[in-house]
Amino acid sequence: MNQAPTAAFTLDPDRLDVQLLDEITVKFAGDSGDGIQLAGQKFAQLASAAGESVRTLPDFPAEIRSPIGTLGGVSGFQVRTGVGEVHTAGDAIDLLVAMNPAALRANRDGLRANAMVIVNETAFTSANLGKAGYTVNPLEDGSLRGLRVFPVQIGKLTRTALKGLPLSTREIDRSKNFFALGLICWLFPHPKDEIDTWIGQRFAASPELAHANQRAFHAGWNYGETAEFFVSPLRIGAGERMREAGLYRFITGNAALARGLVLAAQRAELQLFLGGYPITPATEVMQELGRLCTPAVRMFQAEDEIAAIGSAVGAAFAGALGATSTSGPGLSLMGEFLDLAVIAELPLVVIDVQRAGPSTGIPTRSEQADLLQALHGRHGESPLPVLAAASPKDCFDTVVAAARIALRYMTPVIVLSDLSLASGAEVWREPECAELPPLPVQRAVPGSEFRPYRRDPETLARAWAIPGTPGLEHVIGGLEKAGESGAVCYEPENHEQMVHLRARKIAGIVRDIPPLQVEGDRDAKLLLVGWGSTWGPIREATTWLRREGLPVASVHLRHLNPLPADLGPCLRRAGTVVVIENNTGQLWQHLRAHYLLDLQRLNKVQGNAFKVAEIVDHVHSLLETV
Amino acid sequence: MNQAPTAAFTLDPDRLDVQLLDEITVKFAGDSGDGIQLAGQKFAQLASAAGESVRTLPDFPAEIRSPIGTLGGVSGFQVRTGVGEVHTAGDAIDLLVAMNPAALRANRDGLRANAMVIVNETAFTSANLGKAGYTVNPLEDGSLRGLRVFPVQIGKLTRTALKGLPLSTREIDRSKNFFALGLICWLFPHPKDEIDTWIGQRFAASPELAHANQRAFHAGWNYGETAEFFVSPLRIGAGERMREAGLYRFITGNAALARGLVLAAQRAELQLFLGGYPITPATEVMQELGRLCTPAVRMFQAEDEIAAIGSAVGAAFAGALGATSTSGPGLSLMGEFLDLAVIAELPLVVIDVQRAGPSTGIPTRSEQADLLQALHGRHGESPLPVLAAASPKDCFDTVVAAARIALRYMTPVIVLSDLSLASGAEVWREPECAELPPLPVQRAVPGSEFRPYRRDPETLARAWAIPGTPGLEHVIGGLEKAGESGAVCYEPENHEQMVHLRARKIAGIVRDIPPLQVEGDRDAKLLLVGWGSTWGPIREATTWLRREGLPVASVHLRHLNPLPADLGPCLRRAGTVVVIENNTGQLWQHLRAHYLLDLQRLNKVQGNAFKVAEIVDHVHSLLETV
Amino acid sequence: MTLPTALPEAGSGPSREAFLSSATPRWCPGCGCFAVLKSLTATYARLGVPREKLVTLSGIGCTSRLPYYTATYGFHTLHGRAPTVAIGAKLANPELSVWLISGDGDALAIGGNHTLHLLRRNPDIKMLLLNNQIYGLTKGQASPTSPLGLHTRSTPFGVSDPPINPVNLALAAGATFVARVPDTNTAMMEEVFMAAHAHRGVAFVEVLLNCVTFHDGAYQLITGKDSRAEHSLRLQTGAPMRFGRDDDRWLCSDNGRIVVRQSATAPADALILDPQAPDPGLAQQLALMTPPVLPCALGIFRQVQAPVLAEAAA
Amino acid sequence: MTLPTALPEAGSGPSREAFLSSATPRWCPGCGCFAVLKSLTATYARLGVPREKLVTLSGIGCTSRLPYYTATYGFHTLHGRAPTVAIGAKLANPELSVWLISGDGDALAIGGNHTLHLLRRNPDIKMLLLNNQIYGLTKGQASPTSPLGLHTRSTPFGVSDPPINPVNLALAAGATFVARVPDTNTAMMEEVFMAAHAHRGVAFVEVLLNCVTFHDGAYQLITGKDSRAEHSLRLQTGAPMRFGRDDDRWLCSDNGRIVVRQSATAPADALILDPQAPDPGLAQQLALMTPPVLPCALGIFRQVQAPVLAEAAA
Ligand SMILES: Cc1ncc(C[n+]2csc(CCOP(=O)(O)OP(=O)(O)O)c2C)c(N)n1
Ligand SMILES: Cc1ncc(C[n+]2csc(CCOP(=O)(O)OP(=O)(O)O)c2C)c(N)n1
Ligand code: SF4
Ligand code: SF4
Ligand SMILES: [Mg+2]
Ligand SMILES: [Mg+2]
Repeated sequence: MNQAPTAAFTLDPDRLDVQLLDEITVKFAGDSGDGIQLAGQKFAQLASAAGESVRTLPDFPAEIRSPIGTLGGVSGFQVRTGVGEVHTAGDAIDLLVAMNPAALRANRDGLRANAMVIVNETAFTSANLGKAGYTVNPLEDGSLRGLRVFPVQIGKLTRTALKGLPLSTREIDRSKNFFALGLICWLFPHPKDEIDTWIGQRFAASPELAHANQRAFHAGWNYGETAEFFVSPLRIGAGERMREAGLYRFITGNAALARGLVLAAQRAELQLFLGGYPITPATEVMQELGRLCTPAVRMFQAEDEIAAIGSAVGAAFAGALGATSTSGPGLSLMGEFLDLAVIAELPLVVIDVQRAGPSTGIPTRSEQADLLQALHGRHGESPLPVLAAASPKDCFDTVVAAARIALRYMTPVIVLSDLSLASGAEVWREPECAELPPLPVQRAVPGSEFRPYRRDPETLARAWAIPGTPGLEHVIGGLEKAGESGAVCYEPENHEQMVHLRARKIAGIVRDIPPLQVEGDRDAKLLLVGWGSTWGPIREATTWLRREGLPVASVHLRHLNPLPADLGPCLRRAGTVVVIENNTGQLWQHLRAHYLLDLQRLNKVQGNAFKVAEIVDHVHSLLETV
Repeated sequence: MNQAPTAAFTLDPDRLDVQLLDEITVKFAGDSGDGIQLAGQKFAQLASAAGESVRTLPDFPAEIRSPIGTLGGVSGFQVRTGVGEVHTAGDAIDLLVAMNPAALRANRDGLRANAMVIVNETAFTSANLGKAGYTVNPLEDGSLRGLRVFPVQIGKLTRTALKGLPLSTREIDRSKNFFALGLICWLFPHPKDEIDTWIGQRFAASPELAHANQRAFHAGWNYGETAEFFVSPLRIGAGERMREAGLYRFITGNAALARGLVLAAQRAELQLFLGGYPITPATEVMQELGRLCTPAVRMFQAEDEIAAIGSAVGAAFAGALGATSTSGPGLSLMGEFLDLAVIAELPLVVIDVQRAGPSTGIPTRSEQADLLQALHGRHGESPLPVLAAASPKDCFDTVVAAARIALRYMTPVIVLSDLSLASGAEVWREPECAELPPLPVQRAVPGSEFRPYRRDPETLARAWAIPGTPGLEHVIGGLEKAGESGAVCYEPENHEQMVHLRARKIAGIVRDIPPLQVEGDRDAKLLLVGWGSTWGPIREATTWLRREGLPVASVHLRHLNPLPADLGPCLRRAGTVVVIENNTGQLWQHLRAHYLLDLQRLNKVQGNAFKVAEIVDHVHSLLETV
Repeated sequence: MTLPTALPEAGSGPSREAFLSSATPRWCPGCGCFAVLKSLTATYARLGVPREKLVTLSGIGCTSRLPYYTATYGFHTLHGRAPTVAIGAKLANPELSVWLISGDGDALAIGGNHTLHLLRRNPDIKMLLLNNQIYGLTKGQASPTSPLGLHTRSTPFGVSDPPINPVNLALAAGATFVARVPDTNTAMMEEVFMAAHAHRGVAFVEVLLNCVTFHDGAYQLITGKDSRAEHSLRLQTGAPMRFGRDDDRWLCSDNGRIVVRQSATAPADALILDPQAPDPGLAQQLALMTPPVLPCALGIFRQVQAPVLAEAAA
Repeated sequence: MTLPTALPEAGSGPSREAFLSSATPRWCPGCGCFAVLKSLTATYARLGVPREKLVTLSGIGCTSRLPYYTATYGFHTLHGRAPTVAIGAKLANPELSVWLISGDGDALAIGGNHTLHLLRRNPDIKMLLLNNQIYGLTKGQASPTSPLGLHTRSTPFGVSDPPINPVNLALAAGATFVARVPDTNTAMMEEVFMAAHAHRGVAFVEVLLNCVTFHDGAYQLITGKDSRAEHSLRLQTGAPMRFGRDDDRWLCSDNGRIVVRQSATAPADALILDPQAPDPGLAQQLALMTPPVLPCALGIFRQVQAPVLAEAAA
């Protein structure tokens, strides 16, 4: 494979002043108890506060608890920060902080050639080396050739710095992530005093800890300043750092989904009701809503996923925006209720944060393999809209779009996200509620001719007859009904009409889909097509390939059902179309059935995102053979 | 629409001897308490005993209990019997027995021109006429013009015949179905004495009732003989009535599924374990197995469908052939366990007797709309084989084929049937167990190198390591595993390999699929394609069209995943392909995605089967425009 | 919650008919459902709750058809899942008076878990379990309450799984209001339904329902004219529990077990049910009493105040 | 069933290690699961059942990882669904000795209904519910047994749903063997597991399990060295029930309610538990006892003979 094609980090050993970089990918790695996530997150926040574009991606151990020091127990936090286009967390690591041998080993293959590696030398004991599976110390056997390795006695220096504090050795050792953070913050550099204050606040509950962590942080900073072997501090170049005014914050995909639901409901002047059941990697959506709990936002932890969606259906019946969030195994349990919501025509947003399957699969790895289930995983003719989010912050826009469709068309909508979006984060400006376009809700009005399923002639949606309203009493349910009165109806022709009506209603949503945004030349010979989290790598690959002067464009689909009206022409225009997915070709199959086009595909089912380079390489090889 | 194209029944009023017919469609209809099903079934059995080809189809009221005498309360039993090809229960009724006005009204539109209608005049009271929605008596207002109506005082004559018996009027009135049966049996005629004996046996528990029914039967018979207005008895012509020797019996699709499971397990020398939960129209599969209960056949009524399939998975783990039977709503609950069976690689047969959906839909109507769910209704990449049965007796062969695949490939298999097959019946010779081709099971053998997922190089299936066997102790589960050892494995490349391996294993089943049987000329310009219960009408339509000299052929798919290897060439050979389904085009979509061919489709989603004439008409119109 | 807790008398307010829809009930003639529909709509008429604030919800089954015959808001949901829908509706709109109709298969087979969690969470929802000890709609299979040995379409050799006692289960689940009534006594049904409504929190009422078609006479001993005095016992608060044709049989306690003593006056160890007892232990023992050994207890087993779901979490 | 009912002593037969797989357990250091694994494999070693006839099944959760660490046949199934798989396996092969490992979320949230029906059907399956009152694997959300008010990741304002009492529920479901043991007492665990195995029929054992990571100290009063004498009570058959540092507190009955009396000798109304009582009423009351008001009862609550599923239907 090529080296990653984005502006690679190169350290110029001859320069002693601050070095300007376009971007850099930094990874903190250590044992899961090492405070890696916190250090990584803080570093990302600092970069973002400096106006940089940032994308982060944590990786957690797959197992409950792997023994300390083993490969299985390594936790990591990757941060890519830059001035330009930063839509992935980085193909390869430019700068690794490895707190123990296992952390080094687990990330060895992810390092770019010539990358900087800061290792906590204190942890490179023979016991730890053994646990990580090293027979020889990699710091000594030359196996790290081609890397710039900086061994630092992080553990020892932290102990020295904290000597005399009223803390146990174990407690003192827990501060070493702050030493590492200090060192890295010096390297960039980031504003020391602010970080100091932040540590104080963060550990306000325990002043001793706050103090210890601050000391460790300063020790790390000072080490950077005084140690000889760091050539010079780095700085991300001053690119287009302009941002709209507003409140910016780091947001994960899951938090963005939660915020999106809240704001959509607020804009529609409805209560939001989310029924949920914990499941990795979707749990944070419900947890986030649990924290946001107000009279207008209600989170209900149900006894299982069936009850979760059932309660959301009940809430939708009673006049709230109903929602639920889950992952694949939960979605597999929700088919029957989705069918009910389809036939009863209730507004519901169902979020599936996909993970690697089938079955329990690999719960801590990402995948996009629930698309066909979202499209077809219900008995009977049961069409419903399916949308997918492209990036952590796009989770917000996508779920708002889904809520809009649910309410306008009185239908359940499935929103697909995945683990890489769920835990990945980027900087996002939270909009005011009023900034969202209006989200009108069509309520039924009492009158002598009230019919619960009278339809809007354009959208074919019924008006919502909400319990509590005098004069609209009626019964809904899962039995086939007459199209306007809603009365149970077993007539053969009526059934056929209703099947077609439900299909037409969903197909008609196409009128609300904005035109496709083609990245690159509309007439490019080669078109890359993606959906969901492949957006980042595809987009960066497109930029890269176009910079190379190659005739490549890309489109990304938020709407998977119905498909955008202009997608067919767009696909037909291109000579070659490559559908890029983290599955074996589910969108590819869907598009073939729709357009009868002989599309190509590029698939990866390894529980992690595409590297930009993988896509670039694939296109290179295609253009060679074409 | 055309008149039905099969050999239509015409009564020649000028002939006084027995009239020979090729075939006839008879329907018994009355209130659900009128004993219609019993009379219809007996008539069908008699026809079959006479060596005729018979196909039956009951229709039950959709509601729990509609008020007596109303349209909703009408129950019917349709019998088509003939010497030639009888693969449907008939497009139109040649002879209707209507026990009350509602029964007449409900079947009015189903009558062929010139059909015979025997009505129970006694029931044509103004009260009953009103309940059926008639304002004027149809027997008097000329609205039955074009039919040969025979009003018979069935109710009154039955009372007269049974006068003096120690029975209440209500009990006496319940015998009137036997009067009707007697009349019809005379008309054909069927052997009087045998029927008499059968009644005696059937009501052996209550000699009074037996006696009353016998009397009513004879009264009906005698009425036929003496009443003037029947021109002459009918007889189905002597065609190819030859049958292989053996035990023949009428079998519904559901009973055939149950028998098929039993025999497949017996042939494989395994225990059969079916976990079930009642649901229309699948309940009889589990009930039938409940009756067959032996140490080798175990039916377990679970608390819901999840538990039903869960118990079947457990049984499969423990070394039995696991099975479950349900309908759409139940299948929607089984996705998660199907996924587990896919990844754990356990042999399981899952039967879905489809009904009209979505959601509760119309539980008493038929449909074929669960195909895409069967193919895709699970999270993750979760391929499994899908088969469908074409006729009631084909349910047997299909489920045996499914069991064979499940055991040979260690995989769950979905078998699709539908309501029209489930309750429809035809004559079937039950094979001896030894007549089935062997059904070998590959068992793991203990040894120092035992690995629970070691695979057969051809089928890629693992050998079955059955609990209780010393030396094969191992743990299976839903987490991703290494392909041979079965150890939990989160390696990215391993996961991708396993996803592809599972896909290849299922795709490889194609090697076991027999060549397609093309009905008609292999090079015919127009090819009809169907699956499941559309087989009957498609096949009869093909015959009809070919008799007309039109260039039409048809193929029918038992295997929906993987698709037969020779299907692609077959489709490409035809100029025009029409995919005919009782849904909006699910196989059509599946085939488009697979073959990128611009196929046509003919769909009907009205809860009942295609008429032969509908297909014939459609082809006519196509050939005109072509 | 704005529902009044002072309940109007029968006869005042709107008529029962105002709560009946125009649809004709489609149950078998003689089905116990008719009586339940009657008592429920009569209760609705007395509640003083405006019709639009009433929601009648159900699962799937014969009994679950009931909402179609009321003129309130209604939702005929999925088999076994109505409790989940009810909770969502109630939490989204606490002003609604939510009545959940369920069958024994619906509530205890496929829906057993949702029933359990509904009851333990104590939302202000009223659940009627119409227990005919059979699957009616699917034509006569064994349900989790079918008695041992019963021959049904799915148990040709007789039921072998011991039946669930719904009242005992509801008590174990922590339900704050638990009662049992026979479908033959519309007055008792109405009285208990009214009390259920007045109770703030979840109310669980088992209705002993006769299915004439598939399990006729299931409650003959308990409801039959000749046998009911000997085989049923009306729970009364605050007084020693007695029953029998001559009201001379008393429930007494013997090392934590219930025994019957015959006596003209209450024996010293005669049991008194306190529906507000700190734990439901005694109520659970009473729930388990089964004819012909012990009389079937009818009426209110438990009625305690506890935080209500919506309020608890708000 | 060919399993021996005469149980060998500890020490005879194969070693515990023979029942441990080579996989290293992946629980947090200090997790109660280690002790359960130890007691269970020690039990396996004593049963006299050949290893290939043992099946260790589970759902999904931290606790459900246990089968991977045994050297028996094992199946790590789906969240909440292990009871259904266990029944199928047992019915298909009655010779297997089936041990079902489950967590509180697994067995009582998503799997509540399957647990209920497993228990009422009385198959010869042994179910251990490892109750840490929290969702461990998903990192600390409230479970159906989490105590009121507990702050968890999903209940930032505290748990508001009253917890389920697993033993009471199992008794209400009709389980024929019901017990409760703390993870701190491996001897008691082994003793109860052995008794569970010897029991013909379903056995339900709640293990009070400490989750050091997400709900540490949940059972401190019951298991702590200083507090356990006052806050727990070891159930004993046939003798009046007593507890306390000086063994001078007695459980007595007061109109069907349990009260504690202090006295050197047993008061006249001191309660005696008969695990074979015709109904589980008293056992249910004992199950509900909660510290600090009443001591937590440990040991065997119920042990009655009843027809076993496979045999009943054969
Ligand atoms: C998921 C699902 N499984 C099965 C059914 C079929 N079904 C409908 S009602 C019913 C049981 C009816 O019994 P019960 O709940 O006791 O109600 P009853 O008819 O006796 O009132 C069943 C199994 C269904 N509708 N949905
Ligand atoms: C259908 C489904 N829903 C949710 C999950 C996620 N999940 C895994 S374990 C678990 C709960 C764990 O709690 P518990 O059963 O108490 O086990 P513990 O980890 O505490 O031992 C959940 C919700 C899942 N695996 N499958
Ligand atoms: S089958 Fe039974 S429960 Fe159903 S309507 Fe008829 S009598 Fe009632
Ligand atoms: S999270 Fe709790 S239950 Fe899970 S392994 Fe750790 S201590 Fe044990
Ligand atoms: Mg019932
Ligand atoms: Mg737990």
